[in-house]
Amino acid sequence: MSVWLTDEQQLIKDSAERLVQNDYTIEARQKLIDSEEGFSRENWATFAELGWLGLPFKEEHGGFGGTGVDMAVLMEALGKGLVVEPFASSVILAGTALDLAGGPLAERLLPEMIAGERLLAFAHSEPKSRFNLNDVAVTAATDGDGFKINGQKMLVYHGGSADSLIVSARTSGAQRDRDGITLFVLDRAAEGVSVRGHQTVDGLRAAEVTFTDVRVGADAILGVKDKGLSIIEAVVDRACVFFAAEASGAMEQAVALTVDYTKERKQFGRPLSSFQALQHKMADMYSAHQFSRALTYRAAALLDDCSPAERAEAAAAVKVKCGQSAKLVGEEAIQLHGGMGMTADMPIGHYFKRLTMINALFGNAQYHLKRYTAMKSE
Amino acid sequence: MSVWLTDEQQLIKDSAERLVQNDYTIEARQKLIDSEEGFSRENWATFAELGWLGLPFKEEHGGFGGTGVDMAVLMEALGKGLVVEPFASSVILAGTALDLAGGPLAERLLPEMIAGERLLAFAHSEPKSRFNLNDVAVTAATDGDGFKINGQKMLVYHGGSADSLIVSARTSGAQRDRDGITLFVLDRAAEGVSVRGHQTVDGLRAAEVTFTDVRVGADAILGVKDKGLSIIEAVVDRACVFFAAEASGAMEQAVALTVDYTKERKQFGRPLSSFQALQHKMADMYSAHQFSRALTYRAAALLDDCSPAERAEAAAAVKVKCGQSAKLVGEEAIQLHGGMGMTADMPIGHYFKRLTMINALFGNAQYHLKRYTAMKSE
Amino acid sequence: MELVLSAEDEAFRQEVRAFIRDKLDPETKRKVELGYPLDKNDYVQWHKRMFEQGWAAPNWPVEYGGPGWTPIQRHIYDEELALGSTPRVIPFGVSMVAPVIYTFGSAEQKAKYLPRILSFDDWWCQGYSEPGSGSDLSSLRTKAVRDGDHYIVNGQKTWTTLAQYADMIFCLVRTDDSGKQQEGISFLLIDMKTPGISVTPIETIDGDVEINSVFFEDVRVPVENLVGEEGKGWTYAKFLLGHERTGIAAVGRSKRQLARLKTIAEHEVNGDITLAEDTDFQERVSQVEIELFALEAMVIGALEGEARGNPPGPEASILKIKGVEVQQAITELAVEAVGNHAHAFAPDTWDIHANEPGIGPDYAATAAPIYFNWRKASIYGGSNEIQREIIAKRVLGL
Amino acid sequence: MELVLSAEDEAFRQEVRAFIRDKLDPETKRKVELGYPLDKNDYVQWHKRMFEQGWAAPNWPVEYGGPGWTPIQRHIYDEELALGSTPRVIPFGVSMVAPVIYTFGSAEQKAKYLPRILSFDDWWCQGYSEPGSGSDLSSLRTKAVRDGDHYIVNGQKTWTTLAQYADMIFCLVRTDDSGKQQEGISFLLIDMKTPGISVTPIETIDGDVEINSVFFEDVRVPVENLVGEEGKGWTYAKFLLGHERTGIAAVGRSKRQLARLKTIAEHEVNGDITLAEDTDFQERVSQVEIELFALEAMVIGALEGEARGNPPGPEASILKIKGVEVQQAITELAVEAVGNHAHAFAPDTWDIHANEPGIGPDYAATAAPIYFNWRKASIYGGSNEIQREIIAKRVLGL
Repeated sequence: MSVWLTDEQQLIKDSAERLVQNDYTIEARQKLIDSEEGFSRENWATFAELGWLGLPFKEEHGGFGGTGVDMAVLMEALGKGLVVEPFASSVILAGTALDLAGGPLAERLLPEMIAGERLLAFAHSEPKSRFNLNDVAVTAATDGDGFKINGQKMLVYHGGSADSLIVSARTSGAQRDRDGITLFVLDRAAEGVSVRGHQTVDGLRAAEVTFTDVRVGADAILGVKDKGLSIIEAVVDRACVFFAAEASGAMEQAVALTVDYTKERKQFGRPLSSFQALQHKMADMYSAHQFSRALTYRAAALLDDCSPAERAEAAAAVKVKCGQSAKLVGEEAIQLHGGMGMTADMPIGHYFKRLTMINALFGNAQYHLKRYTAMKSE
Repeated sequence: MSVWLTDEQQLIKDSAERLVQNDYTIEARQKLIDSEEGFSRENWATFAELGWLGLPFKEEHGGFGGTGVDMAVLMEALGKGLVVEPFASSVILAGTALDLAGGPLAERLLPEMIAGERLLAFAHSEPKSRFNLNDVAVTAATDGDGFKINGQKMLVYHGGSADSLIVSARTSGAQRDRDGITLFVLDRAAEGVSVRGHQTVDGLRAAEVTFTDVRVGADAILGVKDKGLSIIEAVVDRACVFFAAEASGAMEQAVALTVDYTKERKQFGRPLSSFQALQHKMADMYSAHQFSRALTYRAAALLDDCSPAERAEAAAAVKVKCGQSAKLVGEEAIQLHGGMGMTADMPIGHYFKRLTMINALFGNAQYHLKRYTAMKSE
Repeated sequence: MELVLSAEDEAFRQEVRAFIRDKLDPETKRKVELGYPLDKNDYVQWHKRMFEQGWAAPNWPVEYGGPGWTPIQRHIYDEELALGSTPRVIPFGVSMVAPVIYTFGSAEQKAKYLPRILSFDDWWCQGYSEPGSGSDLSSLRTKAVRDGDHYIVNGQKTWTTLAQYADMIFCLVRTDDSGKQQEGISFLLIDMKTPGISVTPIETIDGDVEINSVFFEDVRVPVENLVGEEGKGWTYAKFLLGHERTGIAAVGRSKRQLARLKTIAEHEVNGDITLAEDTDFQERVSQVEIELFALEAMVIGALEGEARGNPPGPEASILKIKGVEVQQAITELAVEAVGNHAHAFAPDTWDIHANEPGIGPDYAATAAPIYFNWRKASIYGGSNEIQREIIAKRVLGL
Repeated sequence: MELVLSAEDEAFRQEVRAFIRDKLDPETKRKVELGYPLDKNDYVQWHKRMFEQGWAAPNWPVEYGGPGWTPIQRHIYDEELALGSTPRVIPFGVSMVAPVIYTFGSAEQKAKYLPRILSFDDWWCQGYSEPGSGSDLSSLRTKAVRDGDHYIVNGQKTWTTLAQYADMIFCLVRTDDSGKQQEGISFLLIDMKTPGISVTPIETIDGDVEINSVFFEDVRVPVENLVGEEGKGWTYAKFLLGHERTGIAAVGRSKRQLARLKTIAEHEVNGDITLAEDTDFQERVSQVEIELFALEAMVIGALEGEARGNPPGPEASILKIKGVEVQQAITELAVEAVGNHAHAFAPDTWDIHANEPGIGPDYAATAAPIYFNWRKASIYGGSNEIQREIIAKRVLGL
């Protein structure tokens, strides 16, 4: 009822949904999760062919100049299949950082990424930083013409597979100063970079990355020295909206799976779907998804042309609504699936887990409600 | 399931419930509300005869030395009938202040109140004080041997009918200092005391009371000069628990009325009570009441022997649980009564309104959640 | 997170805003701002101003006097009316009976009633609910028996808003008892001055007397007052329910109430700070604001769909539920915001010309009564439970 | 808001506390504290310690080996076990099948099984749920056909917790198809080593393999393993459901988890402050704490009632619902508390002797899996929906 697509957007949606429907059964996905890298390089090549990897980027960086809504459409479709490929890390996080910063590094690396030839990862969160984007303890000390990087990053999505890492490090100031954060581009294979990959509870891959006297030249700086935070904030705000779009796809699927399951499953001689108390719960799930979706698309439309303050406010609002909806839809979906919903063989649990972690990512609904409130009262 | 009474408590309960059942139909109550004073002096005399007015007080003050649980039992029973007599103002608020402070004023006034011959009121809240008990702008300036009181109090329950007022005023310090607040006992008829009575949305009476150069002697001080706050806090904490007991009675009745109504009322050819979605709501109402009641009685038992900190914590916890339960029970009761619940002729709306205002009184559930949290982290 | 409008729509918004600024009576505006009761004249005068402007019936086809606006413009208009503290549009004529008349009515009915609805020369009220019906509307029992060229109507309607001011009432009546409950219902237009009609006010829990019972005792209604076919009344009632689904979300009204809530918070002191600086309270305000943004996004989407020829179907029930949730949440926060001032009940002072000042600040006077009153919103117009039924059955296919 | 205990009860509490301090294996305790999986030996060893102390079966009558405690003492014991980070008591023997055996079983059954339950020489599991039954338990289809002095059992049980460790299983089986669904169910005790039984683990969404399917293929069970009368199994099952209603509230466990949550909050840094100093987060903790106090007050009341000969009836369903709500709320707050550390999934490191260190702080390792796992609590043992049905039907008479 709330989102009307252009023909181009409908094409993106159709092709992504088709891929998801064909290649993303829960069994197929589980095989990818259990594989070495946790995703399919073949799928990745397909993503590149379909032009998805360049969708949001400026044409000067080899992209297709897609809008915020274009991206939301794609992410929503991918969310329906709980796609595990490193789209978020390469495109939404690291790719966007490159695109926004621009310069020779972006011009060199983005086209390779867009072509599917280079995986990127975004190394920003730290063990003690929580969700404070300006809390950076990793240091990049001046060292001759270049820098020497030390410290640890965590939850670097697909850090184990990435060819290049975008790393935030403190080049000046105190640990939580807004100024003094600089973005660097490093080879994952660079000396002193140690990557410990791991699974995530929602079927993805991430890594702890430790830097021990990693030497880089000044040409490794992405954007402007000491001024990395504004890019990081833009990346994360945009990501919040696009993850909400992914959540929208996952919620849609969770509602549909629940409706289908309750229609099939009989208890006390009747389908579960005939019990009014459960019907009303499903109506609430439907509603939660619909409103989260509407707000997400509204924010996605705003992304193309807004001030940083408007962007931050919209992202926070979306995180609140999406997080609360994801929790309601995910938890009720499991509840209505009963014991079956607790088993790993049923698809629903995987949606529930992803929805839970999208809420948690970059701070949950409560965190962003507080953030939103603080912004409004400034 | 959760509260087991002694024989004496059962007697209190039975006699109060009998009175409520006989004399407190909604029509009878409405007549009292519409009367000059808003309550029945005859009922008041009965309360005195039954010994209720002296229940919580020390024997040295003419009371019966009842326990916190005794009081909860009585208040719960009165809550079932939404009793409008000035029990809270005379006994729970002003009476307790006298009892706790002691001294000649208590020895003189309490027996009269207990005998039903003197009504009391507690004048503490001010237009700008909100729920901060230490926020007192009314002044009592030294004036010869005595004091000169100036300023305004609000929401003085039954201030229009009271013979004596217990008034808090600032004798030293700044508006929100904890020290420097002194309690005075004034005649309502004293010169310079102006009382503007009004109805409350939940069927009670209260007053705005303005003091203009009201002169009192030092013998009007209740308790210790500058040290009134500890008594005020004790009075209000205890009142929070006893109002929660009243709310418990009102909730019990609201649940029962709703169950009865839905059994009678037919829609789509079936009683409303046969619809599962409504059944589950009533189960939640029942549960909310039960847990609020259990916590209230637990806190009431604590009141007899605890430190001020324990008392404050218990009162805050009760306000949280009671307020949230009252809101749920009240709102759902109206919802399940449908259009009929919105009409003043049906009893349920009156329960809803009283429950709403008990939540609001002295700060709602959210306020006390914050207060509780602050106390815990000290 | 403001809506991005086209330059044209933005210009339209400014035009509406200027109209309200110029034409709304300041005393009426003040009453609306304070939540004080309005008298009949406040409504009538404002409706007539809209009529003079040609803006009295945004939802009507141009041929009957509608202004020919786009769905978005209609939304902007509604929103500005609400933000501008105008008296609410009495919907029974312009939004409810009129679409039934111009869609199903006779040429004579159109000619007779539509102009007087447009000019607000007739105040209409709605005769749907009955004691005992409620959510199960089609169980109604008011009877209309044919007697020559009249129907004789007997029965009782209830929950009839502002019937005391009404010139006309549209009624669902039972003309046939024999078939299914929904069959045998007819749609009658009845002059309130017809002998045998009496109106009794019903006091609601907020102390208001806005709703009424309307009694019919051998009321003779000319057969030409039957709309459409006898026995098809249920169809028209359902058509009406489906009409203007997006308006029920009341986005504009909630925006104004939210703005008012923020003003209250700036005036209420809590220790060293105002309530506007109280993070805890403000987080609850933020939550409502975010819900309202989501609601608005959904409404705009539905309007865009309408403009594309895809009006919302039963899924619009979620607009009603969410709209009401937002409205009720705001009334509840208002009670919280005014603190101890929520308790006093002094309706005599709810008047800008009252002899006595109010008890406490004027913004606090009606906070609790409005909260009480607004509980009705999740009951009428299809209760929240009925809306969930619609979603479960007609959207999810359960 | 601590409970006020008699001096006697307080002394008892100290005695229990000392016992746990002296006898609980420190490695087991550490695993429980961290939410790491326990192995069979952790459970068995601890059960045997309780047995040696004479405290293995607080709920049993003294004649069969119970300690003769008051209801309050049993509550204190349960609470101290939980607060002391002991392995949870495996309830299937001591709390579930044993009361059925000593109430309805034969003298031989009592003599044979009760001592081995008490000493934990037999690990029992529960054969109730089946694929397709669920909340509608009595629709079960596992069949037991009489063949001389044996029953031949065929069918499948599922959701069988820790069946992989079990020596014995108690089963509801269908011995008669002809009557009402609840009739024709019998209660059988089956040795897990009997030929024809196979156990298959079921992976749950948290990655755990604690539950199982148990398959029966022509399993021969001696008729002396039938408890009570054939066809009366449903009565015994209901008796069992009514047993120990207060324990399901898990007050002690929630207290420990809440304490652990507070410890996590002290370790998690949020900018300049720890999460323990974050008012917003702490308010959510306070809310749960207050719910837990209310729950405890209700449980104590129910225990007092039991001591007075008034054990709780169907209204105890609210203890299950609230107990689960509290437990689930705590698991959710733990996920929030650990922030970004909630994402990593490295079960190989959930072992105090693991070769590799965990990803992130040890207290964070299982926060999300425990949250996922604990969704089961509102499903099993009568889902929250079933509990609401019980309240609606059997308490409110709807």
